Amino acid sequence: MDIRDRIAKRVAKELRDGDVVNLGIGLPTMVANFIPDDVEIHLQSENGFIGMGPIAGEAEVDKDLVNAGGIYVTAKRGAAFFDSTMSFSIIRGGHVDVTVLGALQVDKEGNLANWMIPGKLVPGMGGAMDLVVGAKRVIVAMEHTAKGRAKILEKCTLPLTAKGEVDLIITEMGVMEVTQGGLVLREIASDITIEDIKNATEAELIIDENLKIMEVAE
Amino acid sequence: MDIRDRIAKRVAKELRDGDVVNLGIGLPTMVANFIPDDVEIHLQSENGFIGMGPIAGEAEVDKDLVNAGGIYVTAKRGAAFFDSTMSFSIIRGGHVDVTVLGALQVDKEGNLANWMIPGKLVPGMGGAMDLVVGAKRVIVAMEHTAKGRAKILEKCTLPLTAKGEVDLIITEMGVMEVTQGGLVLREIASDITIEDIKNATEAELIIDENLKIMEVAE
Amino acid sequence: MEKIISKEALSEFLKDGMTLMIGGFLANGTPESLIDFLIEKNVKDLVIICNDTGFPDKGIGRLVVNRQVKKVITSHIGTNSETGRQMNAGEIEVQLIPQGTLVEKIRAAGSGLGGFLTPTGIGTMVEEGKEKILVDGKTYLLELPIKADLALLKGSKVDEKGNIWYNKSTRNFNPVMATAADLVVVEAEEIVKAGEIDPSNVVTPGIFVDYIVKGRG
Amino acid sequence: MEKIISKEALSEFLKDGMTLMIGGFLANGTPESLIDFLIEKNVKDLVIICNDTGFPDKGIGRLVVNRQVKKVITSHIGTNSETGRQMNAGEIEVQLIPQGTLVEKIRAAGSGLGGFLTPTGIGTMVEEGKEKILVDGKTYLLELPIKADLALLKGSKVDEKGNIWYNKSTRNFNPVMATAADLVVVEAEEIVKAGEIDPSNVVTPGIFVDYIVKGRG
Repeated sequence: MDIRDRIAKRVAKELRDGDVVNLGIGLPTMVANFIPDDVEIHLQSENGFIGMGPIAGEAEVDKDLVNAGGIYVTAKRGAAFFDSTMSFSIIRGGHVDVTVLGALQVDKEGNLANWMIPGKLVPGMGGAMDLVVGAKRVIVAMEHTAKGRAKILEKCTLPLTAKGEVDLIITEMGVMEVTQGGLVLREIASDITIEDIKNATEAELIIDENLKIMEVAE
Repeated sequence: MDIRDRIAKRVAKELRDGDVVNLGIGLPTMVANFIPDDVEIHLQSENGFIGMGPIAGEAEVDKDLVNAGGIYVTAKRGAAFFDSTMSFSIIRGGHVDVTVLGALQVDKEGNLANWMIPGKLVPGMGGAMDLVVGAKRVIVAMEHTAKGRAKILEKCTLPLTAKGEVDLIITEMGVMEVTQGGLVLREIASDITIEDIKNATEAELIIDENLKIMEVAE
Repeated sequence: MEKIISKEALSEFLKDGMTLMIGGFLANGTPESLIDFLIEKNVKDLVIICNDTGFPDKGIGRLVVNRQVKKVITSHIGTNSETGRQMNAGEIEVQLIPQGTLVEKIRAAGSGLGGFLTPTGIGTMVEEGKEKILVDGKTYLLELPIKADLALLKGSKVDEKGNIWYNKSTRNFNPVMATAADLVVVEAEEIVKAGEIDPSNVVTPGIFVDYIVKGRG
Repeated sequence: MEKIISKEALSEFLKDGMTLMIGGFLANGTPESLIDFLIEKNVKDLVIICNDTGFPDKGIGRLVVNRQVKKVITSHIGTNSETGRQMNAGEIEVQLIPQGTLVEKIRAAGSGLGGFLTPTGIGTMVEEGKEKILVDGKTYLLELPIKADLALLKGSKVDEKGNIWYNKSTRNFNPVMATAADLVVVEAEEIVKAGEIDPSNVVTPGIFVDYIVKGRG
């Protein structure tokens, strides 16, 4: 199983029946592929609807229906469209149960940096700042390192998206929870050691005394 | 012609083609009866629509369609319904060209009191405070005195609805404009003297050098 | 998740002293069946946030007449003489708020805003005790959010997922109240299948609605 | 008042250096015909308020590529590399604002509010230079209204009175922009007679719309 699929699959286990969920572009979008049939989640698309379905097949393309990445998608039965004010009332108002986003950096205090690299990459924050502040639960889903460099840090160095809002970090190496006491490793991938993940993480990892093996089996 | 009809008729002359207008309950509502056929105005009802038509006849009553006074009304072709947030975005946002309201008291600085008499009558302000602050032009339409007591004062004594927002006062005796310099009598009814209106008005009246006869002829 | 329930199933959520938002404008768009149920259960000491207190025999006024209300937070009580009488007798607390400010306070709560600046009320009793903020040479009042434990709404058409469509002037405060309460119950004039309301015409998305009760019609 | 006009009649309203709001989200719901016209007339030094700068060949991005834009006030420029290139070369000014804050700033302007308090951006670069206000133990940023000289919208169905209905995800920023500009022009995919849009389904009331132009479809 592809690394990214593994991460997405593990994230999917965090979603509960009835949850309103916003999935960021890229890896987070893949989470939708792993939601069990008996769990109904409501995907919110910040450009203005709830009840997003899969990417549109060629025959399903509707020029008036795109997701927040500008991709033609479908809408489920019972979907609802709205304008951007309502979209962010939903987001900032605490009506999104879970948001899943990628990160350039995340740190042990739950700070997140995912919107710019000064002098290099300045795409803008889009709706990310509102989502991270407003969602009840913020899950960072990403590959553990970038070209061998740690992304889970003692303290983010890039401009922040939000301060202290991240709840959970899920990578191919493990599941880490941001707590008052620090970053706690709750689950670890079956094919690595605690030493491996510590080496790949700049932030100090507190090892849960009930540390579990991360369920990513196919 | 009834005094109240005379006032309403004179107010109607202030409305321009295309104006968005909110008419208060009572006398102001009667203004709608005197709008010339070649002038199209858009009546806003603060409970949530634009394009209000006349009171519903018995056969026209729709239980889902009332005005801000709770009376069954009709909607014109091309009307639009909205919720209360939009209704007050329209009102407070300066999208209402003219609001016409009654007054308990109004003064030469354009202060208006029309929502309570302490210890006696406390109906609440409803949407009046927002209307008076938000409308581009505020016209007070009322009988000149109440049981012989002046209502147009040097300074309102009742709790204010809004401060310095009234533009024009129209009564059966005349038309008065609130200006930086004071209250200017622009028009006077044909059947009274300047002395008469001065006697019925507590506020100092500045007589317009081009004082006209108020057009209320049938 | 099944959202359509009987009125009786709401009993567990009703508590004396709770704060309610109830939709409607002079009883137009007010959930009368849900009010019937509040009267039947005789919940007491309610704090009610609403546009107005309706009429003695219609809308929210019925709860006032039945003496179930400790406090109303509202813009207008003039159509229900019983509210005024109880207020003057010290039996009910009435907090009057300009209508546009009231609806915006509810919206702020539902939208995660900490407050907003409005020109409404400047120079009047409404400004008492409130912070004033100067922006671009103009003075505004800082108004704060207001939320409720339970919102009771009325929808003209409600689908089984809770999506609501409101007919004509019945919309008023209903959509905004749907966003600002811990629990949201809608009384449906008509319940339809998911998808029967065109998704582009849904006013209140179903995610805001916890339960749907069929109205008495 | 006749609101339906030809594009050409808009010429008198276009001025170099003016501030525009343009609806759409990644070119979905963006008035492409009106953008055609801005390009044809080659108005310069525009300040554009928009969700994003679209793509180089689609939506607002076309104005950037054609070098008509002095400044963009937006939440995202990542899908149009030309915006980033001009920014790095000092040829265009880019002001980035969180999407929810941007839409709310526009709403505040259209709704007569002096500002609002949002938690978004606290502890980030976004808070620089802004007043912080503490409410109930939580810190918020005071964000101020933003308005435009001209708003260009796209409507799926527009009736002759200017009432607009938007299909699916094309709605986005269009309705709020309709409230916050001195002049509002909508590009209609389809123009219908007054009354053909059910009054309960109108999203943007016609009073906000000054002119209607038929789109190229």
